[in-house]
Amino acid sequence: MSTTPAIGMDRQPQAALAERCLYYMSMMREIEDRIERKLYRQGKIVGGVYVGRGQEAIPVGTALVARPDDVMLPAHRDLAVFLIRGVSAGRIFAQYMGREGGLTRGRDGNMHMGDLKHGIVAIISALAATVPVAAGVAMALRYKGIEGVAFSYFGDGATSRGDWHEGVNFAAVQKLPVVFICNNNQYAYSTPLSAQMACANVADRGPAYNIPAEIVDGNDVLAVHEATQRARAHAGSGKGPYLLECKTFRMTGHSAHDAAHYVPQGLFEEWGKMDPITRLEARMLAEGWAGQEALDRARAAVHREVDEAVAWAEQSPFPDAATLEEDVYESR
Amino acid sequence: MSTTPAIGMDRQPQAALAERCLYYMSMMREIEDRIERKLYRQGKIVGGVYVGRGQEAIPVGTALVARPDDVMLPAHRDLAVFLIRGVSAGRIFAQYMGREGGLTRGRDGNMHMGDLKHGIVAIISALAATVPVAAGVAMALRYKGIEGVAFSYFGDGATSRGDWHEGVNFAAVQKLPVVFICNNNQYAYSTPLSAQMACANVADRGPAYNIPAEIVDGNDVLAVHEATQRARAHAGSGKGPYLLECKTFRMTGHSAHDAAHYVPQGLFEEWGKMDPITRLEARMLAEGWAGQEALDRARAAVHREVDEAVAWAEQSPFPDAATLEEDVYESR
Amino acid sequence: MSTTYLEAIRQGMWEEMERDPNVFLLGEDIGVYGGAFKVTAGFFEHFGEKRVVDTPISEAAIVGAAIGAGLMGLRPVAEMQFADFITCGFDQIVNFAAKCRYRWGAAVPMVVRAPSGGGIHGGPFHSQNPEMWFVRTPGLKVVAPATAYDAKGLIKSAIRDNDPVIFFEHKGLYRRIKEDLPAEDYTVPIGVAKVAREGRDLSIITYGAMVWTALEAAGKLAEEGASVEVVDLRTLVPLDRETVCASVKKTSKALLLHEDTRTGGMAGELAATLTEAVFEYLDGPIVRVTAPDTPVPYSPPLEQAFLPNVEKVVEKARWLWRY
Amino acid sequence: MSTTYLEAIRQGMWEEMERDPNVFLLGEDIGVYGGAFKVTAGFFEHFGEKRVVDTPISEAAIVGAAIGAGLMGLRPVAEMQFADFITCGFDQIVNFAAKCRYRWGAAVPMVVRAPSGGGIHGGPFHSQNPEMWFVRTPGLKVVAPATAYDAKGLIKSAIRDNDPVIFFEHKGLYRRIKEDLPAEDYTVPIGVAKVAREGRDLSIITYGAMVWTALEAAGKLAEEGASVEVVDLRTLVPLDRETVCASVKKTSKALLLHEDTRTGGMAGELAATLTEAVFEYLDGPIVRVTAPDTPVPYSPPLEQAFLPNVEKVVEKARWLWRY
Ligand SMILES: Cc1ncc(C[n+]2csc(CCOP(=O)(O)OP(=O)(O)O)c2C)c(N)n1
Ligand SMILES: Cc1ncc(C[n+]2csc(CCOP(=O)(O)OP(=O)(O)O)c2C)c(N)n1
Ligand SMILES: [Mg+2]
Ligand SMILES: [Mg+2]
Repeated sequence: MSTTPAIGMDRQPQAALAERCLYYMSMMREIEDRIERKLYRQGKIVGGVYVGRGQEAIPVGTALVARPDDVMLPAHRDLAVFLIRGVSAGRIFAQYMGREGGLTRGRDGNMHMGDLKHGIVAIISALAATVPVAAGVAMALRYKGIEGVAFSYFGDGATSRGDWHEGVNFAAVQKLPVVFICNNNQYAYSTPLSAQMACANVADRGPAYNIPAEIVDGNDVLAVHEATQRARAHAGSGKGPYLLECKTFRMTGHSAHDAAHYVPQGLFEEWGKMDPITRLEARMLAEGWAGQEALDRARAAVHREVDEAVAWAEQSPFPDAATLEEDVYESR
Repeated sequence: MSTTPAIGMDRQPQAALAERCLYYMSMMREIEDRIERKLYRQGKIVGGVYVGRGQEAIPVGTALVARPDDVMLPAHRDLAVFLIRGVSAGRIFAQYMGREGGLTRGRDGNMHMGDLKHGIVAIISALAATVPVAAGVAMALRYKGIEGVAFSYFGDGATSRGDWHEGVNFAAVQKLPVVFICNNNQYAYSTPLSAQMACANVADRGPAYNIPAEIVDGNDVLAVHEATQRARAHAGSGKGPYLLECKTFRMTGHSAHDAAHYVPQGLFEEWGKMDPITRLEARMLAEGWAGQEALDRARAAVHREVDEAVAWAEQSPFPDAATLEEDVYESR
Repeated sequence: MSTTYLEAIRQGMWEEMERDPNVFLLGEDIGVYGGAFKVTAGFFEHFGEKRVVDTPISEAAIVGAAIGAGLMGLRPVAEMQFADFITCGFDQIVNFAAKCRYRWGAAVPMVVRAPSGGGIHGGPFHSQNPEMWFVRTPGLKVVAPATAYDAKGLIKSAIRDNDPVIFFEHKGLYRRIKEDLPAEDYTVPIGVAKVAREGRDLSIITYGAMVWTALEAAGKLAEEGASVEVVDLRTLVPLDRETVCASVKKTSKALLLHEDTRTGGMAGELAATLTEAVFEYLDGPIVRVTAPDTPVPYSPPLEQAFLPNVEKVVEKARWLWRY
Repeated sequence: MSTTYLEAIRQGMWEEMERDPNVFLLGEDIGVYGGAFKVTAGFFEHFGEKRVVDTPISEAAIVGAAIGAGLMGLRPVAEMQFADFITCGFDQIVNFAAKCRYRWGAAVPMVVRAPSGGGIHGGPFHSQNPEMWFVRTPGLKVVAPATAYDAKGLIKSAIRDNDPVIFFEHKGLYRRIKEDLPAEDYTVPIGVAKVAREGRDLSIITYGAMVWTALEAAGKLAEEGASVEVVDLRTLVPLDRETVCASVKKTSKALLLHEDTRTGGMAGELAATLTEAVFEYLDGPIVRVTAPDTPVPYSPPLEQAFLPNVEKVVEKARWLWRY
C-alpha cells in the first residue's frame, strides 16, 4: 500500500501541499466511513467507534508540518496523524477489528494505538492524560539534543481536566518544545462548550501559562497548516510551548451509538457547508491547482486503497488466547 | 477566653476595624510564635509546624468580611480564620499538641482542622484539594437558598495542581458564590514562583475562567479587607467566583525545620519592613485611631490571652488509645 | 413487569430524589443526555438542572464538589462515566472523603457510582474492576450488587448512608438481568452478604457479575452430585465476615471468585479471613478463580480468555470438591 | 563506615546517574533544596539542572512527564514528596504507565520514589503505606526494601529496570538503620525475597520497616525457645511466592505482618498464596498482625496503638507457636 501520492516537482508548492492535504483528508474520511458506516454495522468492529468527520483538516494540517524527529500524541479524532506518520490503513482497520495486524495486536482498540517507530504515543482513555506525557517527551527531546517538537492533541472538553493544566503549566515553566493543538469541536460528548468552560475560547487559557495562543479556522486545512508552521517554529526555537486552537464542529454524535439529539437544529447543516474536504477541493479548482478529473481520479484511488486495506485487515488473524499473559512486564 | 475586643460605638468605623484587624493579627502572630519558637523547641508540638508570619493580613483581612453563613476553607497559613470564626486559642494549641481538646481530638495535627459548627472545612495535605470542595460547598449554599459564600484559600504553589484548575473551572461554569483567595508569598516550599508558573501573577489565570481577578497588597490588612468586600459582593450576587491574589512574602522557612537558605539575601530584610502588624500600628498612630499606650495595652492583653490558652491546652489530656478505632464510620 | 438491573438503579435513585430534596446528581453528560448508559435518562426533565448537574470533564471536581455538598448536608450522587476514570478523582475519594469523619468528625454522605466490569469489548480503560483501591482504604464503604433487587435496595441504602459509598454497578448486568421488584419502598442493608444458593459440599464466595457465573457453575455441579453454596457478598466494605465464615464452617471448602485480577484482589482478603477464623474447619485448600494479572484486553479471544467463566469455575470447584 | 538507609538510596541513585547519562531526577524541591528528606542533597550541584529537575506542585505532571521521558528512552526517577501524594498522580501511574507495554509494546522505564510509613508523627497524610493500590495493578513492579543494603541494591535495579517501578522507602528507616555496604557496584534483583532470619517453628512474612519489628520479636521468642524464621519480601510485585511457600513448608506456621492497614492488605495476598499452594503443610491458622482499619492518627498514644509493634507480634506469634 502506498501512503503518499506522487508529487510533481514542477508544480507550485501550494498545489502540491493541497494535493497531499486532500489525499490524507480523503483517506481519513473514507477509512472512518468504512469503519463507522459499514464494518461497525456489520459487527466487524469490536468496540466503540469515534470518528473525526468534518475535523480532518486538524490532524492533516498539523501533522504535515511535523518533522521526522517530532513526536505525535494524537487524540481520538486524529486518525490522519497515523497515516501521515506512515502507518498503513490496513493496520488501522486491523486495530479496529481487534486483529493481530493492528498496532496493539488486539490488546486495545480503536484510536488507542501508538508506535514509537512511527513517533506516535498511544493515548489512554483518560482525557488529557497525554498532555503531561507530551511535556515529558519534549523534555527528553531537549535532553538528548534532538531538535524535535512534541505535538500534543486534545479536545475542548479535555482542557477541563487537571492533567491538562498541570501538563501545560509544566511545559510552559520548562519552556519545552510542545505544540498544543486543540480540536475545539464545541462539544464534549453531549456537553456544549458553555457547560465546559466559562471563557469563550480555549485560546483564552494561553495567558494563564504565558504562552502564545492562536485561533485558526479548523475547517481550512491550509490555514491550519500555516498556523502550525508558526507554532512549530516557536516551540522548536526554545521559546516554549504554543497553543493552537482549531475551531471546528463535530459532524457526528460523540460515537457511533450517539444520535446527537442534543445538538440544536441546523448546526449540522450550517457546518456541513464548511466541510474541509469540499472546501479544499473548491479552492484547488478555483486556484487552478487541479481539475475536476484529477480530483475524481484521486478519490477513486483512495477508494481502491481503502478497499485493499480492508481486505488486508480482514485476513489478519485474531490474537491467540495463549498470548494473553505475555508482555505485562518485560519478562515474567 | 474572650475572642473579640470591645469596640466603642462612637469610634469611627475604620478605627474600629483597624483595632479588630490588629487584635487578630497579633493573636495569630503570638500563637504561632509560641508554637514555633517555644512549644516546638520544647518538644510539646507533635508534628510539623507551618506558620504564616508576615502573612497575617490575608486571613484577617478576608475572614473579617465573611458573614455567619459563609463557609471558610482555610489553607495552612490562615490561622486567624479560626480565631475570627470563634475557635478559641486554647483549642488551637491543644490541636498542635495532639490533645483531646484540639479540633481533631488528636486524630490530626497542626492546621489540619475544621469544625462545621464554626463553618470551617478542614484542609487535607494534598494542596488545592479544598478548591473543588469549596465549589461543592458553594453549590450547597445556593441549593439550599442560603446567601452564603465559600472562601477558598490556597498558596501560589497550589495553583499548579490539577484540582485547582478543575475546581475554579467548575465554579466559574456554574457561577458559584466562591471567593478564591491566593496567598502569593512567592515561594512554595523551596520553589520560587518562576519555577512554579510562567505567568507573572496568579491573577493572570482569571481570564482562563472568565472570572474577575484582582491583585492586592497582601501586607496591608485594610486593603485586603476592602478588596475582599468587592470580591464577596461579586460572588454573593450570583455573578460567579472572584479571584483575589494577595501579594506577600513568606517570612520564614517553609516549616519549622527549614532554614530557607534558598531565599536570596536581603529579601527577608526588605519584606520585614512591610510587616503587616507594624504597618497597621503605624497607620493607626498616624490616623489618630489609637495611641501608643493603647497599642501597648492591646499587645499585653494578647500575651495574657495566649498564656491562658497555652495553659488550658497543656491540661487537656492526650486521647485515649482505646478510642483508636472509633469514628472511621458512623457506626461499626 | 420485570425490572432490569439498570432500571433498578434508576428507580432507586428516582425514589430517593422524590423522598429527600437533599439528594442530587452530578456527573458528565447525565443531564440532557441521560448518562452514557442512560441510567439517568429522564431525571433532568423531571428534577431540573438544580438537582441533575452536568459537569465539565473533571472527575476531581465532581468528587470534590460532592464532598463539599455532602459536608453541607446534601446527599450527592456522583457518576463516573466509567469506573476506570475514578483514578482521576482518586485523591479526593481516598484522602478527602474517606478521612473526614475520623479526622474532624465531619460526615460526608456521598455516593460515587462507578460502572465497572468487562465482557463488553471495552478494552483496558472501559472494563476494569477497581474495587480493591477502595476496599483497602479505611473510611469508605464499597458496594457491588449482583441482582436488580439488591441494586435498587443498595443504591437507596447508599444514598441514605452518612458515609461515602463507592457503588460498583456492573455494566455487563445493566440490561442482561431482570427480576420482579416489590412495588413498595425497600432497602438492602449495607454490610450484609446473602447466601444466593444453599449447599453442603463447597462454598463459592463472590460478588457482582460473577454471582451469576457461580450460580450457573453450581447448577452444573449439582448434576454431578456436588452441593455448592454460593455466597453473594453484596457489600465489600464493611465485609460480612460472619456469613462468609458460617458458610465455610458448614461446607469446609472455599472457592473464591472474582472478575478482578488476581494479585491483591478481594479473594486475598477472604482467604486471610477464612484461615484466621475457620482454619480448623477447612478440608482443602482455599482456591481462587480470578482474571489473570493483565490489563483487560480488547479483542474477543483475549477478553474471553481473561474473564473467569462457568467452565473455569466448574473445573476448579470439581477439583476442590473431590479433594 | 556505616551507611544509613537514606544514604544508601542516595548512593544508589548517584552511582546510576554517574553510570548512565539517561538517568535523571524530577520532583518537588529536589534540586537546590535537596528534597524534603535531603535524599537528593548535592545532586543539583553535581549533575546540574538538566538532570535534577525541580517541578511545580503537580504530581500528575511529574509522573506524566516521567512516562513521556521514559517512552523516549530516558530513565526518570520521580520523587513524590510523600507517598501520600501519589494519589494526585494516580491515573498516570495505574492507567498510563502500567499499561503501555501490554497495550502497544512500549517500555516505560520509570521509578517513582514514594517515602512512606508512619511512626514519625506525620498524621493521616504523611504516614500512609499505600503499596496495595499498586500491588493490585498489573504492569507495575512494587519494591519495599528494609535494609540499607537492599535499598541501594534495589534502587539501582529499579533504575535499570525496563518497567515502571514504585519504590517505597520507609521514612522511619531513613536515619534509624545503618550498615556497612560493599565498596563495589552491586544490585539486588527485583522479585527475590530474602530469609532474614532462619527458623524452624514459625514464619513471619513481612517487608519494609516491619522486618525490624519481626527480627526483634524473633529474638524475644528465641529466649522462650521458639525458632522463628523471618522472610523479608523486599519486592511485593513480582512476588517471590517460592521463597514464601518454602519457608512455610518448613515451619508449617505463618504470621503475616505489615504496617499497612488490615483489610485488603498484603497479608491477604500472602494468605491466599499459602492456602492455595501449601495448605497441607499448615499446622495452624495463618494469622495477621497489621494496623487496624483507620486513617493514621497523629497523637502519640493513638499512633502507638495504631502501629504494629514487637509486643503485638510476640503475642500473636507465641499463640501460633503453641497452637
Ligand atoms: C477522564 C475522562 N472522563 C471521561 C471520559 C469519557 N469521555 C470520552 S470522550 C469524552 C468527551 C471528550 O470531549 P472533547 O475533549 O471535547 O473531545 P471530542 O470528543 O469532542 O473530540 C468523554 C467525556 C474520558 N475518556 N476520560
Ligand atoms: C499534592 C501535594 N504535593 C506536595 C505537598 C507538599 N507541600 C506541602 S506545602 C508545599 C508548598 C506549598 O506552597 P504554596 O501553595 O505556595 O503555599 P505556601 O506554603 O507558600 O503558603 C508543598 C510542596 C503537598 N502538601 N501536597
Ligand atoms: Mg470536543
Ligand atoms: Mg507560597
